[in-house]
Amino acid sequence: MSSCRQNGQWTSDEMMAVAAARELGDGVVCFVGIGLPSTAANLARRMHAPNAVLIYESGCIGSRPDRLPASIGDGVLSETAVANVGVVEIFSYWLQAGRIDVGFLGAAQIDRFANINTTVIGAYDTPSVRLPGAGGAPEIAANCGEVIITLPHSRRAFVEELDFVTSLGHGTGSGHREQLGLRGRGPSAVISDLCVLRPDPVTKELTLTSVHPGVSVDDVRSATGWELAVAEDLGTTPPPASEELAELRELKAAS
Amino acid sequence: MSSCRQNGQWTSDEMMAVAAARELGDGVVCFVGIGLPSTAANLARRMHAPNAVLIYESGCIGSRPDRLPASIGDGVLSETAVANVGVVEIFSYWLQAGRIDVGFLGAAQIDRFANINTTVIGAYDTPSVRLPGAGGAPEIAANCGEVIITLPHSRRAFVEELDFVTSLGHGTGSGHREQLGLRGRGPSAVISDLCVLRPDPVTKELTLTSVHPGVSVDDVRSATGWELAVAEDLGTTPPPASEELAELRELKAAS
Amino acid sequence: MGEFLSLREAVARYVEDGQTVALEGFTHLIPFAAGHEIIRQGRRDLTVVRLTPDLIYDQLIGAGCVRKLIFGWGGNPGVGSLHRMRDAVENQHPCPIEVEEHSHAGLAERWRAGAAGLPFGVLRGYVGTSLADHTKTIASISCPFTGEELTAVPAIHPDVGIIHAQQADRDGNVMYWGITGVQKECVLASRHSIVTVEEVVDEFAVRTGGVVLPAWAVDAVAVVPGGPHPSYAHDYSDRDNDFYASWDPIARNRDAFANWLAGVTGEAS
Amino acid sequence: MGEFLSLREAVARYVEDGQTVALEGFTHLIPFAAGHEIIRQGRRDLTVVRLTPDLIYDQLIGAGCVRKLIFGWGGNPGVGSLHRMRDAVENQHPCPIEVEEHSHAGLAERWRAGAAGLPFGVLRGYVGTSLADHTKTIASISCPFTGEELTAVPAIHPDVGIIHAQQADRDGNVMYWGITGVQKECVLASRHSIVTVEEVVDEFAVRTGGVVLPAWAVDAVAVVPGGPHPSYAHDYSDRDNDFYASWDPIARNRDAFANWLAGVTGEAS
Repeated sequence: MSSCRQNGQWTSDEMMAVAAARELGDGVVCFVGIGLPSTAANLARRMHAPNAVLIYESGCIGSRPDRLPASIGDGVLSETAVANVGVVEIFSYWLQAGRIDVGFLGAAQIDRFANINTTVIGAYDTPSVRLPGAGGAPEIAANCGEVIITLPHSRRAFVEELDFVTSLGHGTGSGHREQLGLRGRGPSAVISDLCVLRPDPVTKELTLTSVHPGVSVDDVRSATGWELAVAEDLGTTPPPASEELAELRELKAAS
Repeated sequence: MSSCRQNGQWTSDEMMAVAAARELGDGVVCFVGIGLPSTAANLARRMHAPNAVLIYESGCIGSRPDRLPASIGDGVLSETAVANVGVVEIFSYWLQAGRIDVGFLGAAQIDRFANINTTVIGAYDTPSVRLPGAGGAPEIAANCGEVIITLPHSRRAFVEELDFVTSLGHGTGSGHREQLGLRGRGPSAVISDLCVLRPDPVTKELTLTSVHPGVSVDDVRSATGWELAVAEDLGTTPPPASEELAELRELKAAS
Repeated sequence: MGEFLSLREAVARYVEDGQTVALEGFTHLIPFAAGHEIIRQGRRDLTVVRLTPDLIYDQLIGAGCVRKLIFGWGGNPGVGSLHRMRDAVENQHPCPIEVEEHSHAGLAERWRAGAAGLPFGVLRGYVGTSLADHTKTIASISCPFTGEELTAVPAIHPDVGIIHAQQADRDGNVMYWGITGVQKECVLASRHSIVTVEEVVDEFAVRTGGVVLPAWAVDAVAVVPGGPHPSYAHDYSDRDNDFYASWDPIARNRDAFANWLAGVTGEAS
Repeated sequence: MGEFLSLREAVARYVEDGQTVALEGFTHLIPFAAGHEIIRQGRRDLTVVRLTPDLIYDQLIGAGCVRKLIFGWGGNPGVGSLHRMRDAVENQHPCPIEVEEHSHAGLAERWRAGAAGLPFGVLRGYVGTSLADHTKTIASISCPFTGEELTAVPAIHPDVGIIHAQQADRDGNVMYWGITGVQKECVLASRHSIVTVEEVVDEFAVRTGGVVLPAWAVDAVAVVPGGPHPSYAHDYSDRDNDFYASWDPIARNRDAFANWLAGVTGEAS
């Protein structure tokens, strides 16, 4: 993927961050993964969602960083938080108890039901690539009201079959989460640098619902490792507004 | 019981508090019940056990009150503590984990194996007297390294059979605690206003080991609801030293 | 959402007959004013939960609000019995109440499980005592790794949890300090929550051991200075030990209690 | 007992070959200096436990100290992989290591259970994932009251728990603040504990969110200013993000790592 489009007005990474940010409604309580989810969540908070509550697994509740945190344990998250608690408490009293509206996750690999692999490529005991592992993701994916996933699009990332399910999306499809007794509704959107995918309301299979400006359906298909379903009412993602871009760049510059 | 003895030099209540205080070794970590145990533990801390660590179930660790707390939630306990934690934590991380050397408890009724009743007199569903109940005592009795119990002596208090076992002492005797998997060793002494009783090393039955000055074995027997075992080497409790009395009275006067 | 309401509105909106209600505060920050408001609004058939019923539940029981009491230690600390509670248990006056009795450690674990969204908690507790013979909410559970037997207790999930805190800020965030008890668990385990506070401040000061509950985790905030009297609010008021002592003769006597109650409900005779 | 020792003495006294050792600190207050001392003392066959191995365990693994790794997320935060860990897992270099893999929530619950003296903890976790297929320390457990199925994990009880704190007082009490992680649980769950601190103070200042561990709950305190570098100590130092970035090429290359290691052990080539 080229990361420059539209005559250099914005990059595909910026489009991805802006599109992901737009998914976050105002006033929602959001458990934020580090990296792209944190960028998007903080952009949302500074744009259309000033009352979104950002929670980090480092125990920071209601953080309002004025720059992007370098890691999940950046001191700016605790300094600007409404409350700081320990890691045991953040996972049990806040995440597990079902208090979080939206989980915002990155991923290394994803399949058509938005299941996530961040553990290994290849066999578990003799992996070709050892990825970082689970971190907070499995329980974020299980226990938040809904989950937004954001990752760059490629055939290595959007795969037919995962070698390892680190975090459950919609499992094997319709009804699987309910059958397992999970209380969260699972992934509601996947935002890549090419497009937006949403689970089909019935089958839960990820469906292309919007392509970013300048991206064709074939671009998305050729970067996707499975036979991609396309929505009948396929749209085009509105390009980043100048305010969105300005805010995003300011956040990044401050970091 | 008269509460005045020895020509008014000290009362039997003072003797009880002093004798109980002497049970607490220096440097021990002690989980303190309110009332007489708290009086005795604070007296010990100001006499021979300056390094004793007093822990209250209100979450106060290492309190050093300069007056006797009026309740387990007296602000002086938290103000003078090394650390304050919540009630969930004090019971789980500190008491249950087996970190406490000595539990210091009061009681309404006790039997020959130092089991404690603070729940009901009579049938549970139609009690003749409804007592306050368990509070922190069952788990203090279960999980501390050893337990010291202090209560005034009478036939209503030292009974043949308890109507309700609120907190387990030595159960039905030798080996019972081990059989139940309890990790603490159970009661090591019962201090009343008449005497000191200690469990027989083999049978675990409470045995009269020391009478307070001016008290006869018959005095103790007539105030005890079971056939009392008396140690062969029965001693007499040393009377309160003037320093002990002065310190105790100063503590009480400050309250 | 940390909505500022009057205490009257907050209780009227969230507390209904037949519900499970908890007014917590471990000997400190006990929300007495909220309890009196429940009495004034004439709520009935409540299941009330507290580690230490203290005078606040003695008053609710005496006023006839309570059908069931879940508790750990029911005394007047440093004074003696809770006579309204005893009258209900021993003589079914003013109405019979069901009692579900635990230890403090067990109830704390039930609060923890409730706050954590688990159906049960686990502890080393109750072993060898008579409590499990009379309390159905005590069970045995085996460790799936070691086979060791432990004790399980069910989570508590009240309809309404009520606490008192020293301060709220203007956004409805709440802060309390001193002896912090099980209040966080009470608020988080409850379906709805009401927090009475001493005052509203622009910004919370730095406090060792201060606990902050974010506004979005609380339903209603009511400004009620002195709300915990005769309990106390650390750095705001002292415990009224004289009231605790004076409660004993009031609660011992049904007429004296009726007279006290009339003072609360405004129906003084 | 909060005994003041040099870091060298503390590690020599408490850390032995073959033990289970945890150096905790959730992205903040990571006790790097203590890790380097373990490397210098040549410990081998350690089972090491941490939520996020971070560079500190990459270094211990690369130095050949580790036989088994229990962890939740093994990356270089914001940079990429832990290449010494990957080389050990993928190529058994410098020695094979066993991996026991959990989620952060699961490991946090294992710490909680360890601190609480319980053999196991319970959570809503791992359901539908592949983790339980590969990790033996994940089991199912039923609620004895509702029948609901939940997940159980065993307690962690290291032989030695090591953390870094901002301050100790002269009695050996320890205080830390900022992001407080699972350090309290680590110290309380471990048979022995070592705390490195930035400095010794006469009295702790008032701090929102400050956690105090009493001296008697800690074995050894070692004064090691800058002990968490390249991690940080809130109010004392900033995270050295450049070092985290520069670690990537060092760890990718066995020779570059050997060179770095020689700098730690004082055997520079």
